[in-house]
Amino acid sequence: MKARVFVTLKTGVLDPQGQAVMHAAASLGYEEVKGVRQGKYFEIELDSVENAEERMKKLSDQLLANPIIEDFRVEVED
Amino acid sequence: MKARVFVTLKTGVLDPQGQAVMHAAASLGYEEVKGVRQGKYFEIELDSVENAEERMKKLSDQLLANPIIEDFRVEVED
Amino acid sequence: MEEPKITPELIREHGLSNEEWQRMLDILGREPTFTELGVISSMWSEHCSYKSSRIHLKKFPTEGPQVLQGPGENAGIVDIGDNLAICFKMESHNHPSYIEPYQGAATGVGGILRDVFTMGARPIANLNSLRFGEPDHPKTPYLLQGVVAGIAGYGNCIGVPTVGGETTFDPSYNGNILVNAFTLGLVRHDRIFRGFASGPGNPVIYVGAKTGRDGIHGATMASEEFSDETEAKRPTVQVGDPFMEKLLLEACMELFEKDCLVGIQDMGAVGLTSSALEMAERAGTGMVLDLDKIPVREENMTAYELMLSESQERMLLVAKRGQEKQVYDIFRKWDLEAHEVGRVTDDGRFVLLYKGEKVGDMPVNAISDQAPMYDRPQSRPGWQDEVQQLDEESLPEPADLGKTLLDMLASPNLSLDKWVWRQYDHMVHTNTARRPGGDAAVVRVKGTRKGIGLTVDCNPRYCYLDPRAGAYLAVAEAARNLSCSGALPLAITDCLNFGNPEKPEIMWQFAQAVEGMAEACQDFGTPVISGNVSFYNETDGKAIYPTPAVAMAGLVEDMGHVVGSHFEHDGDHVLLLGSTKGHIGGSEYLSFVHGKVAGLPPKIDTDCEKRLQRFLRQAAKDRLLSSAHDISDGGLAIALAECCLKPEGPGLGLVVKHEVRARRSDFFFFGEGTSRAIVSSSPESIDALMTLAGRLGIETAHMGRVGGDRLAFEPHFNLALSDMYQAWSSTVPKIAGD
Amino acid sequence: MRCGIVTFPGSNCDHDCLHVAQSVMGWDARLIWHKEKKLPPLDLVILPGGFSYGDYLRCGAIARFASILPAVQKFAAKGGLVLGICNGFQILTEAGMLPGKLMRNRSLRFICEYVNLKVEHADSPFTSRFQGGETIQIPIAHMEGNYFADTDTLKRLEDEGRVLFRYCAPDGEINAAANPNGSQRNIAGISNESKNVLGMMPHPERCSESILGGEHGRRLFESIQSWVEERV
Ligand SMILES: Nc1ncnc2c1ncn2[C@@H]1O[C@H](COP(=O)(O)OP(=O)(O)O)[C@@H](O)[C@H]1O
Ligand SMILES: [Mg+2]
Repeated sequence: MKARVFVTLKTGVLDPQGQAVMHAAASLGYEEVKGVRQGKYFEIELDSVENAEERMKKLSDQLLANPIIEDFRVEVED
Repeated sequence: MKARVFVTLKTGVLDPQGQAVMHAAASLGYEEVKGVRQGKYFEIELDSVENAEERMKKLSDQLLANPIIEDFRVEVED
Repeated sequence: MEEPKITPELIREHGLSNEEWQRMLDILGREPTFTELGVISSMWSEHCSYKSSRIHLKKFPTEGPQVLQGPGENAGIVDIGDNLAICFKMESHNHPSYIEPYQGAATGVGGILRDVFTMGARPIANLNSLRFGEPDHPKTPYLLQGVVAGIAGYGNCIGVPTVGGETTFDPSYNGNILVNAFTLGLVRHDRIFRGFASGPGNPVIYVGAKTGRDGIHGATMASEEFSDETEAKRPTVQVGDPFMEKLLLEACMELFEKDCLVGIQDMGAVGLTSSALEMAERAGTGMVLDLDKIPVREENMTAYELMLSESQERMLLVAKRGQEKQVYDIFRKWDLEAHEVGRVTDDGRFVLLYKGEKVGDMPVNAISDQAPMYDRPQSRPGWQDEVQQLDEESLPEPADLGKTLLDMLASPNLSLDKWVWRQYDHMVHTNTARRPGGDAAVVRVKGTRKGIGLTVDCNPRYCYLDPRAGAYLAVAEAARNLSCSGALPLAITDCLNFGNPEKPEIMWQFAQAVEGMAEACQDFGTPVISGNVSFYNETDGKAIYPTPAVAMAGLVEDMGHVVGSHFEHDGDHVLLLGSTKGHIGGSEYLSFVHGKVAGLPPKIDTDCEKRLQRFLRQAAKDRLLSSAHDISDGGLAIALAECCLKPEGPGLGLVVKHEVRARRSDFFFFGEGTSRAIVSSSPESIDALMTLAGRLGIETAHMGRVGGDRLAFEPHFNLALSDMYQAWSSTVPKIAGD
Repeated sequence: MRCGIVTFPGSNCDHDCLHVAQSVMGWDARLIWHKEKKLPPLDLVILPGGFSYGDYLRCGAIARFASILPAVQKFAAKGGLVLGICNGFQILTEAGMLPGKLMRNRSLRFICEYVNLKVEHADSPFTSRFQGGETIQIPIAHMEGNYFADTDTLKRLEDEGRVLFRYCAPDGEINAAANPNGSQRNIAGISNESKNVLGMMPHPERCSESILGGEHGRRLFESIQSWVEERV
């Protein structure tokens, strides 16, 4: 099994990294770029378990994301 | 328009962050976790342009990923 | 946008008492607008108005020939000669660091840096004082890791060395950690800037990061139901951007070299509100702000939010009309935003315009003149007498003092905290002559022979047992630490961390501590030039130990005089200075080995302490010392161990030839008296050193000669330095979970 | 001896390098703003340490697009000496002037401390004042110093004698315990093929004066000076 977890900053939370990337993109001539938010992306190899999705959600909440400033989304596939 | 870029470490490149996550997951009792690779995830707001996907691929290659150690994948949606 | 109606609930949610509300009505002569309610109530909050503490802080000595700027500005300033001055302040970021340790600590560092460079000073050193809960508390590893990484993340990135601090653990901080951050900067006398909005007509310029809804606090969450926002929870955690602040710092430094600036102030607590109001108030002027001009990061922000946002990395400046272009040019060079958002007026009013409406019109002076000030009731806690009792005889005497010494070395509060400061870049700027791990850090001042000694100290156990004595001793110890390194103490800044001031017992602790600190500052000639008060450090009705942290800066006239705290040369003579009385009350030994926090803190003979300190500085100046280390937490045995052990590994040993002169040997080794130090001196210098000691009336005892790889005090203990180092260096990484 | 030190937004060690160049070495040294497009006549360009662009995205990833970089590349191509220290090393790898990449430290923590380094080759412009095989002490201060390159690259670096510094034990032994950050083969500093470009994680400018507790770094600057002086 495989899980993918996307961790992103909550709306409204300052994202200095995303801003730096946006400015760099603009100065490289990518003027169409209007906003960048940088997040984290985890690819997780799993032994087959029941309620894998639920467990990965719990793991994300506990470990992968900082719930005070971040949201996350989990995808599990067999 | 919106683009999503996923940047992941190439196979064979050591991933200290992913390893740390894996160990932490194990010590929290997530024994099903067999491997973790940590990557980056960008959400990009775009003005509508032609060949957006191509341009975002070029941006990823130039800036968002370092081809020595990283691969990337781009998704563009309207 | 329609502003919400002022209701009794709204008033209460803004933390206003009836009397304060009435006062607000009197000042305005009408009901406030919603924005005005936010502005005035936040200026009258404890955090901004110091309403519970102001009356006490007046007791601090704040003047002296060396003081160029005392409390009242963003940071205080002290002369060091050569047309140079040092500017410093300490500030708490306790609550935010508990909520989100990384960002809380990081933005704490960012905030104190801005307070210093807004004065025109380039930051050259950071310190921090950290208090965590007990090591076994489930949150401690997470908080420790996050706070340290946050301080490192911000300080390292902006490139200011973090050269010292303290890290301790105690159950009293389980629910309320303390994160106190200190910054010291260097400034030329003719380049000191202050937060003045002078000269009606002058432009008010906003520089730095855009404004978001960061950190709009509790009471103000009331606004949520009135806004168009749909998202469920509004983030209030501020995220720091040290890169932005680095650019801001460099741009401001360039600006200070030009002749176009009238006044400048960072946007700290309550952001634009306090910086604008304070600048106008100091200058006796008024100000009009056009809030439509504020650069924003989020959509649909209200005037209320713009005024109260605590987004980081922003400054407000007032330029000379006609010279603005210089400001804009410099900020453009650094790729930063700068916008004229208002102007200085002469009518003493603070006027806020937004979307074609006047959303606020308040009298500047009245808001500060009429700010509430309370002399809150105090009473000595009923338990105070009881905790001061200690039946020393009932304490079992350890069978093996060598083992006790190893245990003590491995105790959370005495063990090596290199795990912490290894994460701080403590060498950038290439000035750090004495790195972390000694009594005081010393940074040189390039272009002169001088250096600055820095230390931060407080023993919260002493302050709990006797707040007045504890605060006094914190100042005395700081001065002793500086003297050991050869620096002359100049002035202090402080962070007064206490519980809920509305409780008479807490208020008593506070008042006592302030008095003790004031007296000590008088005695040691170190005025208070800045500081900060943090109240309400309580969880479930249980307050932290009173923790008045003291950070002191001192002057080293010649960097050639600096003395370190570890033994340096084989064959050097080792002297114990001062008398060892075996005082055990409040000691680390009593707490760690016997599990008791009881008794009274050690007594201090001020005259004797000052003589010792004078001796240490004179001996340093005469180059008679190879090392000097003060004896504090853990007593004589721990101090000896610290002379032998270096942060990077075992150093040089010592076989002590000396007798135990106390009722009990454990009290002798681990008792914590004041006015003591261990020094080492070369065979060529020892006679001169003894002569100097005789002249100043310093009690000395010869302890032996430096050498070997053991620390021995027969027949009590004889330990290999490698074993001691092992014990000493393993604990903090373990607590952190590494 | 003419030395230029590039200031990127977020450079922190530019003034430290300037201090060593001017006050310790007595060189004619100056700062060069990243927005410049040309270099003045120089013998040495230093890309200093710090956090260019906050080290956001990847260390050095944004700085490599600085306007000044093509000029630095041209300078190097003509044989000019380029020294990248810490963030400067990271920028050199991102810009492709040196192979490999500096990854997050194995411990995931920032590390600031003195380390032991083995000087592998004393025949480069940067190391002539050291003995080959000598152990020296220079501080590191970084979060991303974990050197990575593919096997072929590593082999080429070794074969061509381009690994100039390795983390080692006090006795000079190269082992895992002496590796602070997880770098492959304990690599702390490498040069380009023609040996005129050096990237290193340790900070020689931080130990070039006795008052700072170490002077080994100064020998690196002295090596550069004697190399340049021999050539004029
Ligand atoms: N305990 C204290 N001792 C001395 N001065 C203090 C103390 N607490 C606050 N001050 C002074 O009061 C003023 C306001 O402090 P503060 O609100 O923390 O400033 P800022 O808003 O710049 O962070 C400052 O000049 C500060 O130095
Ligand atoms: Mg301030």
